[in-house]
Amino acid sequence: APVSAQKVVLRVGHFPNVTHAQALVAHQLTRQGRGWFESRLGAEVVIQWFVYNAGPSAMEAIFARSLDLTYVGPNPALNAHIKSRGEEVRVIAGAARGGAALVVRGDGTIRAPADFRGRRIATPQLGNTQDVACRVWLAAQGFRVTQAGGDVQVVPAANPDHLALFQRGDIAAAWTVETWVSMLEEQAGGKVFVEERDAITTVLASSARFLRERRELARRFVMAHVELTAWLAQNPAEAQKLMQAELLAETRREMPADLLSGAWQRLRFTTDISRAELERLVADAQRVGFLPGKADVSRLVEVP
Amino acid sequence: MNELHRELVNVPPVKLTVENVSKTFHVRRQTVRALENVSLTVQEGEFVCLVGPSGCGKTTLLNIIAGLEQPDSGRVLADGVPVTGPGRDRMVMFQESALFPWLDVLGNVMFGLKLKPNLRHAERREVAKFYLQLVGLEKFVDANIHELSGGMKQRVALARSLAPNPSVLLMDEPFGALDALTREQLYGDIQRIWEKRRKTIVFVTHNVREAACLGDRVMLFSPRPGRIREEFRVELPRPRDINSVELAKHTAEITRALKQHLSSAAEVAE
Amino acid sequence: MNELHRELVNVPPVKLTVENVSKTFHVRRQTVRALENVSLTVQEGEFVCLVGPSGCGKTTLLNIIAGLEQPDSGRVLADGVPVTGPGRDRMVMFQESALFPWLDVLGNVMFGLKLKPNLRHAERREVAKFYLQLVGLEKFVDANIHELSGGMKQRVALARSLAPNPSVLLMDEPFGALDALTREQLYGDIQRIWEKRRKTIVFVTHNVREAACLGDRVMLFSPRPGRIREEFRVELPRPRDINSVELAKHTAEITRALKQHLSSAAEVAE
Amino acid sequence: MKRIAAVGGFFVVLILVWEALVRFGVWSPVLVPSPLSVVQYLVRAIADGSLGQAVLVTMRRLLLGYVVGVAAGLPLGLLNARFKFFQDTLGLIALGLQTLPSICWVPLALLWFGQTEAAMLFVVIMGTLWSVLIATDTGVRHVPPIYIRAARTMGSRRLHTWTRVILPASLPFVVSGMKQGWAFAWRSLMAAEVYVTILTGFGLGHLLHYGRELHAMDQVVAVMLVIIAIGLLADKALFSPWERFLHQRWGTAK
Amino acid sequence: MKRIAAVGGFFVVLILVWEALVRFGVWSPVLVPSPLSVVQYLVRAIADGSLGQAVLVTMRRLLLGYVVGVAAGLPLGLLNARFKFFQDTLGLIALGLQTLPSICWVPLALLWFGQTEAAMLFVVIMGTLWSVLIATDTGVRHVPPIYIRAARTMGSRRLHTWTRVILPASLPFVVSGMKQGWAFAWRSLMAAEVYVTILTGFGLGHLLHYGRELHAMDQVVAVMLVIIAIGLLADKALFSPWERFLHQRWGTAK
Ligand SMILES: Nc1ncnc2c1ncn2[C@@H]1O[C@H](COP(=O)(O)OP(=O)(O)OP(=O)(O)O)[C@@H](O)[C@H]1O
Ligand SMILES: Nc1ncnc2c1ncn2[C@@H]1O[C@H](COP(=O)(O)OP(=O)(O)OP(=O)(O)O)[C@@H](O)[C@H]1O
Ligand SMILES: [Mg+2]
Ligand SMILES: [Mg+2]
Repeated sequence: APVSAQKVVLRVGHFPNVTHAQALVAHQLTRQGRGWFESRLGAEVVIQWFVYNAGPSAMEAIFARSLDLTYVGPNPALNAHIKSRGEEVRVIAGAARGGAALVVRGDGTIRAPADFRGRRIATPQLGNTQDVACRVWLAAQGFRVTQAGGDVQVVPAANPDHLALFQRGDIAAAWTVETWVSMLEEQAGGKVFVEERDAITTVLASSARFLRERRELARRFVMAHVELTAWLAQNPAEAQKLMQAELLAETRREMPADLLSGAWQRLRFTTDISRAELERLVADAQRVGFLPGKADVSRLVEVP
Repeated sequence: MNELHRELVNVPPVKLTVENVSKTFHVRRQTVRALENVSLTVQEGEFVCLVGPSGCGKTTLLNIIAGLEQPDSGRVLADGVPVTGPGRDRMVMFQESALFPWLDVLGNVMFGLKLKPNLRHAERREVAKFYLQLVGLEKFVDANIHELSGGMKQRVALARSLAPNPSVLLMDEPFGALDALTREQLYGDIQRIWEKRRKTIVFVTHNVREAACLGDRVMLFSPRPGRIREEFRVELPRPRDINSVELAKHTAEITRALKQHLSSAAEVAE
Repeated sequence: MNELHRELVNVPPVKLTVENVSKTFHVRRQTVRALENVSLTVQEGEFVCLVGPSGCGKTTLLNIIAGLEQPDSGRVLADGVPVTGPGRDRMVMFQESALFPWLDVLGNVMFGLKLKPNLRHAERREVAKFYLQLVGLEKFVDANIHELSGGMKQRVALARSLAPNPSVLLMDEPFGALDALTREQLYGDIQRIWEKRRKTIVFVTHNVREAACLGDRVMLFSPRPGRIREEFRVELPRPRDINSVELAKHTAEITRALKQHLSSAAEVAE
Repeated sequence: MKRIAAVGGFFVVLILVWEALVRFGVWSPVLVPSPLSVVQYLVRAIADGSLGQAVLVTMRRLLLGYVVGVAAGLPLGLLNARFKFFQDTLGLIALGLQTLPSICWVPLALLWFGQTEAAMLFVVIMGTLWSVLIATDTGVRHVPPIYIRAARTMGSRRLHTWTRVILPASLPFVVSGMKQGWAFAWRSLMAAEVYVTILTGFGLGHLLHYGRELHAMDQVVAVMLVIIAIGLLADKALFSPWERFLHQRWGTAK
Repeated sequence: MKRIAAVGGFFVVLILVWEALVRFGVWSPVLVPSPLSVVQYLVRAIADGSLGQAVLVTMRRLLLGYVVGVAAGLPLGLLNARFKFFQDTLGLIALGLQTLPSICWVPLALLWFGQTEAAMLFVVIMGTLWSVLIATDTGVRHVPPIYIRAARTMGSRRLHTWTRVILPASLPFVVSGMKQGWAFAWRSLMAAEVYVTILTGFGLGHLLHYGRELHAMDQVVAVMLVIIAIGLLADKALFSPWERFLHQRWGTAK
């Protein structure tokens, strides 16, 4: 729709994932003409939603100045922050925790961590939150893992492909995130082997420029986001319905309600964020070789 | 050495008989009568030249003698035996482009020899070198074809045709694309080689002087339909010089006849 | 029509003077003395032929006269004016390949005319067609170059050289790649055109008979270093027939001289 | 006539056998779509405009990028052929970048231009430019010097010689370079469309990609057919006229 | 000597200016990596073996698929040239599939073969096969009939004529078709590696893709350089000998 000169356009990104529940709900409400953010930010603000399927492309969009805010995993955000020497990206709020797990095949090939030697583990994407977590965990078990090989092969593959790979036995396990964790359990007999219930899964990130130039707007957006997060916790049924509609619109595939509610159990929606936690993630990423040795994250978290 | 020896001695030349040969081509509903009732006898060891303007069927006749094409009617006999297909006893030498560019000079001359059984590799090399020496190219054994001048190319082609030791040599305007100086040299060479190796030769050209210089007999062709119109016997001593005054007289005589036939053919056509 | 008329009348022929011209080529540390102190005078409207074996510097001399190359020393005068670069008063006709394949016949002949100002397009077409008619190709105005036979190509090249109405025509073995019959026709044509349009012509060839047939004078070149060795005046009536007996005599005389110079050159070299 | 019938028969039988194999379950429809379903998808996609839209988006990208690539490649190729220094520097770079599959530019293009048309154009240009540049350079080098001398004696100088002699004389090379550039551009655009989502328009590559995501093999095969058809048509429309001209004028083989 | 110095100087200055632009923040390091960081990445990736591993995986796929493609394309091309029926059916299919960017086969290949080497090989083969087939066909059609007649008079027949005359005579076409096939195969393999994850090995395309995912532009540019180097080397190793042979024997232009 054409936008008149006085209006402020806010460009917000997210993924079509349950872990981006706030965005899914708000996007759906925008579609229905009763926008959550619109109603709280004022009539002059227009929200444009953009759907990305992975963190890096959302971050690229921020680099390319075509996005102001986005829901994203913490690792892509801090990766982008560090690679741009702290110039481009900020984390302005938390969004979701938990929901990620290492799921192994139910056929009993993996009983102990040592059984992973020589096997393949799928992760959603190289360098994303689950991928780093997986590599860190493997390193803690004493395995050597590189980008292209190692004692255990970590295979970044698109989430939708995991199920088929898992069923065919091409991978022994997958370190992934809801709803795929539930899907692997229900449809492929997978068993959760490791679960990090408190790990940060989604954050709200902003372009540094947006924060600089429209700090007040950013602050009000975060407030609305906090409000929305609280609403989610109180209205899970309605939220799930809205999400289901939104996922159908974006992926053209029906998300089964039981899958959604199963995933919901493992997720915790909270806006807490602490620099210490993010610094630990940075250290993890450094340990697995995705970040250079010297990284300054003092400016990463900036709550407006 | 026995096989090799047999390769290098002269084979007895062969008598060719062309009996009432006709040939018609059909191209896109057009019919071209390339040859009509052509008869011709070439004696053993004779050098016969066919002269005529472009398109009169000289190449067609040569191809039929070679066995590369079949006549519609009539037949060709080599020493009384009907010709049914190409054979190593009748080698053809084409215009320039028939040498194989992917082989070097030796490879080209060896090509036909390799298809002869009961010769060892070393013997084949020796035969090939013998003929390359005969045409004066012993130093260019390893040269690539495109590096040779036009005249050298035709020398290689000549060596290639001679190498399988055929009794008949069929030459289709072999010097057509060469310049005058080179051609003069080759006239000398071909006469020398012919005297030495005694082949039956049918030589196609549309250069009357060339025909008079080389042939024992010159057969005059005229086109549409292709027919032999007249025959001239050239009885000058050999080797003949292309620039000699007597040759010029013969040439003038044949040219006159040629022009007359052409104009009468043109009249018929009108 | 005034401009057009001026285009089609004969321009007065020009006298060429070559004075002590020398030229050396340096290729990869080798030095080739292509021309050494060559002097030559060509009278207005004279037809001079340069004959000599390959590599004796004939093309080099022609290029220097054309202004396409500069001599190391000496100079060339056209009607007393020093030549400094190519000019439309001295047109060059090369061997076969110099016609432009991306233009049709008319386009090729028009190429030079388009570079002449103060002519209108229609006038240019008329001039081009006039010359195509002169060489007997009026029916092939729209033909593509590759569709022409070798002889027709050289006719187009001749028309292209004549079209800008130069006073000097420089011809570098224009018939070298043609067959004998075609060549004979062209000998007739070039003599006819020369008589009509009266140009000063320098004609390079290594065919002695050709030189004797066409030239008022024949200059004999010998190579390494390139020099004019001897000069023959041919005083036969025109048009001359390439097959005539008197011509054969002149040819034999020049050939003898040529062979002698070549062998003496060879001796010097040894 | 008989030949056409035989060939037609062959293709009809081929399609019938294929349909039968799918229908009787020898081939699973998830692995191979039936010809009928492919046709049905095509009809649907044409009717609802999604196919037309995608074709439009893809062709716009391709043609625009290609024109820019050729327009830049030609003069750069001429410069390369004319000046030693260009040849030693730009020529060397061109040689390297020509061997680089232009899909490799995608990450940088996305960063530099964002997920926009410009990124796609950049990839298409990189596919075209170097082939055209190198072909022009080679073509100019292969112009027989005698053409230039002939032109000079007729009074042609500098710019006239370049535009009226050297450029047309190198046309056979230039056209074949343009053809190669087209093939590379077409391939890289398809790859780029499949690989990245561009916010400003969905092309044929996206349709193909979505077909895969939705396990809609009929869509995948139908889009492949459309891509083939466009490739053949483009060849006919863009290069056949040039090649016919070359064939007529130069007498080069078709 | 002077020329080499000038060219060397040009490239040194180019790199220094680039480094300076990044270092002084004119170009952001997320958009353009500094030359130094590219070199550092290369050193690291060579040291930890990941680059060598990726090159190996990619080259294995490429060479294997290419060899299969050529081995199938040559005889099919000969059949095409020999039999009218093949030409009317297979020839037509080949013409269509040659214009299809072989990346379009990826969705089907993944379904048919899973995320395995076989899928990659299939894509490479589809890139090679049709070019080689069509070039062989064209080459055979362009063999001057006089070669065949000359061979026949010397006693060459059937198979001997095919292997010793027709095939070598069409070599210039075959080699250029093989070259085109190589270019297409190389491009499609890169695109496929970037686009899909294959469980059995990570190639250069994956490294490039990962570079993008990690916003590691030094990795992206370094992998691009490696891809260029491999492209140039492959050209040298695979085609230069043939082209030198053709150049020597045929006297065709280099
Ligand atoms: N394979 C063919 N198919 C159709 N027509 C042919 C074929 N070969 C020859 N002709 C026709 O037959 C006639 C005689 O051709 P041929 O090649 O024998 O002439 P020629 O005397 O050798 O001419 P040239 O001196 O030009 O070589 C010509 O009109 C030619 O067009
Ligand atoms: N551009 C050049 N660079 C180097 N050497 C040259 C050049 N042009 C001619 N030459 C040399 O100068 C000598 C004379 O050459 P030129 O072309 O004038 O001979 P020519 O008499 O025309 O020979 P031909 O009859 O073969 O045409 C030859 O030895 C040739 O190698
Ligand atoms: Mg003939
Ligand atoms: Mg010369």
